[in-house]
Amino acid sequence: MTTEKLALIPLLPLLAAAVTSFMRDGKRASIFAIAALLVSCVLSLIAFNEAWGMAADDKPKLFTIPWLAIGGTAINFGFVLNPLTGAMAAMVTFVGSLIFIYSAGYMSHDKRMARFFCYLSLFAAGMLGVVLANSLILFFMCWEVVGVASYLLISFWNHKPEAAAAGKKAFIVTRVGDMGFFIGILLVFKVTGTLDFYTEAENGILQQYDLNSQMAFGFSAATVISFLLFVGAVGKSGQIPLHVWLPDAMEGPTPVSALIHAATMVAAGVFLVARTFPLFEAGGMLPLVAWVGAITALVAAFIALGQYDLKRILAYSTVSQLGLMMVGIGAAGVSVGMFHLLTHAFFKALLFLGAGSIILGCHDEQDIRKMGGLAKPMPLTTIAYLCGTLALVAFPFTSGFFSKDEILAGAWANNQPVFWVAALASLLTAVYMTRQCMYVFPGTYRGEHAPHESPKIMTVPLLILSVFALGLGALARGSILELFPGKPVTPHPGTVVAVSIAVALGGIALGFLIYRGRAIGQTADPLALKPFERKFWFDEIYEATVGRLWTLFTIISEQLNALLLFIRDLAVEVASRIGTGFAIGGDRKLIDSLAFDGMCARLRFAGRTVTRPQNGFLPGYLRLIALGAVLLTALVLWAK
Amino acid sequence: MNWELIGDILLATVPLLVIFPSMFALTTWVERKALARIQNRIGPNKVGVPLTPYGGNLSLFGLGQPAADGIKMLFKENIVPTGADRLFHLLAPILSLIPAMLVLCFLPLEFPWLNGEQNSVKAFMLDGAVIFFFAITGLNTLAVFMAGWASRNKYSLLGGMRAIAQMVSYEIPLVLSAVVVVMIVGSLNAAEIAEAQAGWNWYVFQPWGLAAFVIFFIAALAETNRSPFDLPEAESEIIAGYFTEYSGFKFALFFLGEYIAMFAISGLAVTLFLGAGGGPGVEALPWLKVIWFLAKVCILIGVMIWLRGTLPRLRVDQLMGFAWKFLLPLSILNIFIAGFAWHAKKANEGTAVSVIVWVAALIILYAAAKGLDHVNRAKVKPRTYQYGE
Amino acid sequence: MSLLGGGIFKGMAVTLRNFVGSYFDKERLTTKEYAWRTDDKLPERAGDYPKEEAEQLSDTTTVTHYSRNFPMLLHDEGEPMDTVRCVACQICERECPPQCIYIEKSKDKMERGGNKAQFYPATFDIDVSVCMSCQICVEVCPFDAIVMNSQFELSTPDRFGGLLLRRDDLLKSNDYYHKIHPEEAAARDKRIADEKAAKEAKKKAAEEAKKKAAEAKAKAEAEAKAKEEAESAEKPAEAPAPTHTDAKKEDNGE
Amino acid sequence: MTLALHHYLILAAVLFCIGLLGAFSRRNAVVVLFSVEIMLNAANLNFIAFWRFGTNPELLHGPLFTLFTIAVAAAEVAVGLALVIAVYRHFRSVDLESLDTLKEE
Amino acid sequence: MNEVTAFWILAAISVIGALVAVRKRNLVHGVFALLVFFAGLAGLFLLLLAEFIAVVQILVYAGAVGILILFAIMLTDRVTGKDAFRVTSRGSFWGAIIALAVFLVILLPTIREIPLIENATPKDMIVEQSSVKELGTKLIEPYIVTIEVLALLLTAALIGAVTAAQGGRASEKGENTE
Repeated sequence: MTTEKLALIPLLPLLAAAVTSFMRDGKRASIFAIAALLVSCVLSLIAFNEAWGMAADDKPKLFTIPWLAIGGTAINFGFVLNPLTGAMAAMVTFVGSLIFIYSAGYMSHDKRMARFFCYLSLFAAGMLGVVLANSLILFFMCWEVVGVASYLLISFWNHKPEAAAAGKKAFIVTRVGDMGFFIGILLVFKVTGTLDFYTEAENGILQQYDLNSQMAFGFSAATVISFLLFVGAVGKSGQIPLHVWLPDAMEGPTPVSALIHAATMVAAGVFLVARTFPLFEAGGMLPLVAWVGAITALVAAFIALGQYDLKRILAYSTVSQLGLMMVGIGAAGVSVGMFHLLTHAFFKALLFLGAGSIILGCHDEQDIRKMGGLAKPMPLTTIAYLCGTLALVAFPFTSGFFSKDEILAGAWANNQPVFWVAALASLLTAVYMTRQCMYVFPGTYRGEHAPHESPKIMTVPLLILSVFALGLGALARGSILELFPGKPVTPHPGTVVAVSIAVALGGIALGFLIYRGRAIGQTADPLALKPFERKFWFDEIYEATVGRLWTLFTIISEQLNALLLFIRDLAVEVASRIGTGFAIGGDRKLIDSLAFDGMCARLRFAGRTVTRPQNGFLPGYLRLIALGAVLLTALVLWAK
Repeated sequence: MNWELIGDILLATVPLLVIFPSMFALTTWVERKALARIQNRIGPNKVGVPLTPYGGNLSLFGLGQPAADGIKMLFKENIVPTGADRLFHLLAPILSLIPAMLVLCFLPLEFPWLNGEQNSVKAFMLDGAVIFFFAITGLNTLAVFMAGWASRNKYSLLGGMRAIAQMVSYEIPLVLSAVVVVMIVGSLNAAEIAEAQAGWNWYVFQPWGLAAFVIFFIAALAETNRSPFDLPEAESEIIAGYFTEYSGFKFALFFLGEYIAMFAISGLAVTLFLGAGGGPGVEALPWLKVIWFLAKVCILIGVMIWLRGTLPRLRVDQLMGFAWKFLLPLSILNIFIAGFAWHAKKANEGTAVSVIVWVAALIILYAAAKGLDHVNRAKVKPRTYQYGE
Repeated sequence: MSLLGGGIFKGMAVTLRNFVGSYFDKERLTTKEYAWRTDDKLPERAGDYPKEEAEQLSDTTTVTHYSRNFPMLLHDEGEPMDTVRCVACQICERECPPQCIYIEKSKDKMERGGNKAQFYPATFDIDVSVCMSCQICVEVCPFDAIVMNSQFELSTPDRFGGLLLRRDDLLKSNDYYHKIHPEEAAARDKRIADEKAAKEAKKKAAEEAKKKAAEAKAKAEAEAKAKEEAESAEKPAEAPAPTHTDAKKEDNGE
Repeated sequence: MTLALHHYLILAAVLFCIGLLGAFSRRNAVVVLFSVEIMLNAANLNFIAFWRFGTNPELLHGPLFTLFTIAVAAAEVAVGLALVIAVYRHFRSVDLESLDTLKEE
Repeated sequence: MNEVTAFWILAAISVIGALVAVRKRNLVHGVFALLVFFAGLAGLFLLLLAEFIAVVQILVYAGAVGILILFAIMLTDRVTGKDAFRVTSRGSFWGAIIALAVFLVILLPTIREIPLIENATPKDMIVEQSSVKELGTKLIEPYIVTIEVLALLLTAALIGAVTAAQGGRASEKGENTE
């Protein structure tokens, strides 16, 4: 494996993106893009094969291309090949190729098909760059390419205002995380003087373990850096509290959802954590990772219970699973988290593509209340979908079972509370997946037009994926756990095994019991509780907090105002009861005009003042930017 | 204080300030005379040298005319229109004169009274003389805009904007045709360019040099707002363009600036294409170089006057089309051909191949020009009349 | 396949021929120096005019061909101000395109030539630095009071006052007019005389018309009848007009 | 007194902040644009000064970088002014205070 | 008349030019002040022996950018500015304060380093070949890709500027390309 060949893996899709951007004929563009990705798939399989031969502790193979030199430090573009990147690249290209083929069928009626494949290829290029990059700066650049491509893809149907808004949301929310990431990168450069993960001279970021000895902002450098990197990962991987963009991203075409949610983009965040694991280890941030993951897993699973949109359920399921991956990395080490990532990529891609097939079969209907009885007209899709579901709920001996089992075992060994949270999330996973299947497959069709099976070009990838979804876990378990850093817990305690089987089977049973014989679609759903359906009001909360930080002040002022009014009423009441004639003069003068009303007015004024900067006045924004620059520079000078 | 250096600078610059303005004075007379003769008129023939204060006068074919004009201009009232920008109205003619005067320093005039080391105006012999020349001539555009805008007159402003559009457009073929010579010589230094053409190796004798010279000359005509490109001061359309509100001494300054710019750009053409000071007898008598140089400049000026007497004024769209659709592609092609021809000639020095290359380059250039001309004309449909017949 | 730029060379050849030719062939020259001189001899010295030439020049009547034309005010025989034709009606002042005429009416009226008493111009100024010799004032004048002069020596040392011609500068006799524009003046006089004659004839006719008024009244009824007939005759004449415009419309539409 | 590097650096800082002042405090978009030009030029001065006082001027990094900056700045001005003209065509104004469609209603 | 005097004069010219450009109500005056600033800066470049950059500065900024801005001004608003309008935007006081803050932040490291850099003297450049030639060689040898990219950028900018400035007609055409 030479540098050129390794570089070809991301460059081929990039080339395809460049070429297809000039094309108009969708079919030709799709053939071109698929061919490019297939070639890079073959290449990455070769690379994977090569990397598989390496032991976990072997020095990774480095391929460095010098980029620029600033003063004495050189900044390189480089690629790295070790089992982690090899496996990821193989997975991304493989799943990616299947999704490409599938979307050639799915998008065949769209006028802008060529453009779609251009974006897809761009996305794949960025993702492969992320996977293979050996330097944080290249990693970040590709990370941003992925962000741009996902923005373009999510809002691909930009004539729909929701799609456009969803794209914007995804872009902006991940930007919050990226900001942290970027500051982290700068800090890394400042502390270590290099941005390479590994170098030949063994002084790469991941090869230096003395980061704790350096201080930044009063904490150890490793802590701060890993926290900042984790912020980036949270944004990209849709962890709480930055998960809100992910379900909205379902507005994009279904293959996009599959590509973004299953295989690649969201995995990038997890991959980042896995990649920079030594930093997290050194910085002692792993419990935080585990806890964030666990809470995400639980909350997302609850929300998934209350959703009716087919793809949204899967989206929240993804968020939940990503949380589990974080738990895996945080509590049990890289190998476990990555194992779940890989298996999840296959079965979640399968589920999304299956969902796409269902949606296409039901004439663009996404509401599960309007489906039902699809088992008969769409047999292949149903089988594939059920395979994916089984893997997701961790039915014994499917791939999901093995990986989830590892996670739970790791959590049991290191962090008992997290274990229980994760187990509960797994239980809920089984429940909501059963609920979804009960809605969709048995019974009679509740929609308007008769459903139909999807074309071969779509079902064949589904079937290939279902084989992997069922079998990959058993197949790859040993070697993955062997080769990735971080040793899993062996043997598994009996409790863990029991719990993990119990949550899977129990969840399915629970779901089955609740929904069996119920007139689905007509009566209210017992599990779709208000908080679940409204997604715990996350969007609304953000609307009131992050989205309108300044409005928040107004709201708070008004609440305080109301409170004070209430207190005043109370006081007036009390005072009037105590002694009327005596109290009135003091009340009016002192309490009304001075204390309460005056205070309220001041609070309102304050609210209005803080909303002022957001007024569409361009020089004002410029000034704020400059102010930010000043503060940042001051920070840098201070940190020096 | 380095008095010696200052002395050298004065020795080099003062002649410039003497020669060129006096050439300007003479040129105004020559131009009026020549134009008159071309139009079968007599031209100025009255003003001469007054022999007595009360009359009696030596007419000398009207040679006293420039002096009389100058005196008249000097004593005319300085009129600034109401509402004009007084400061800019004053600055514009000065700003138009300064760059024109400044670029004279970059011409490789080798005055005999400067010793060999400080040949020509060595103080200004910068490495980038040619590009300095273009940079500073470009400032003239600003003066024109200043004049047009400061006059607060719509005709002035229109003239000014026309002038800017024209100057900016024609600057490109001008520079691109000069690039050919710079590329062949491998230097931007005017003295080195002159050196490279010693003997009779004038670049105008090369096919690409001829093409570049013609393009350069045409662009120079436009750059100095000479007929047939004198749209900015087209009397029949916009009175006198940006000159409209100028009279007296300010007008004289403008006039002077314009003519000095003509000399300067002719000087550059002579430097780049016509062998600078080269000519018969310069080996024996080096001081002949200055004479030859000025003589060539005068010939170019003469051709300019001749063209002014011959050609009618272009339309605005023709003007722009000519620059962008004809001169620009041709000058770019010329760069390539020069490169090829030069390499081919270098590889086969003195053989028949070089002759063939010479002929081939000439034919290609001519065919290209012809083709461009044809293409440009193809779009012009014969005029049809709606109510005519 | 003509030579590229051949037209330019052709033109340059023409101008070159003119340039050289004008030195050898006097016939080519369009400019005639000292054109009033009959001997066609160029002066030996340029500059101020010889004395006899100056006299010649001051007699503007001889050099009409090379002189400039600006308006002047005519008066008939007698004292200029008593016989001025202008009645200060200010039509020329209004019509003048560059507005170079300035007139002030007199307060009183004056009788001249046996006609009804009229105003006369108290001030009549023409700024010849502004005048463009368009002759519109001459065209519009109903009294034949303003006509074009011809002058040769107009230069003056006074920029503002010198070129502002006052009323007294402008007043010229009809004889002078005859001298400089003999044919035009003769025609004008003839026309005035004819108009006068026609006016008198009209006066007579009007008196006769008064006499006939009574007869006309009697005939009124018959005339009304005739009018009716005329209207009925006009109607069919109007009818084809619309079809004509329709046809035109169709043409345009196509 | 001899000229040292910091003379140029402080001059460049002053010029940069004058540009900043213009960008912050003027209403006309064109003026803001040429304020940006002033800032770019101040940065160029820094490049040249560092080159001149630097350790190896024979590498010509400073002039080269400045050359590139100038070219990019020229492109930026062209596009910026084209945008200003487009904005003017749309809003009939280049007054930054009246261009507030970014504001959420 | 030594180098220091020249520096102060040129510095004064550039600072005053820039200030006038930024503060003047009349836009055309502002642009000409801007050109004075450019010229002053070109002088400073000459002082630093970067003569080619000085030429390019004049050629590009004074020659091209100035004209371009003038054209933009003539095509947009009233040139001399409406007298009834404020020149400065809302809250320009805070803008000035922030600009000052930026100035201080930039100045701080410079002043801190003065003892270090005070003794840094420019090397005497004895360049056998002309520096312009050197620059040209450098541009071709290691920076050819940069030059190409720059050429591409300029072309793109040209097309972009034409499209943006052309407005209506171009966008109508553009809709058909999808």
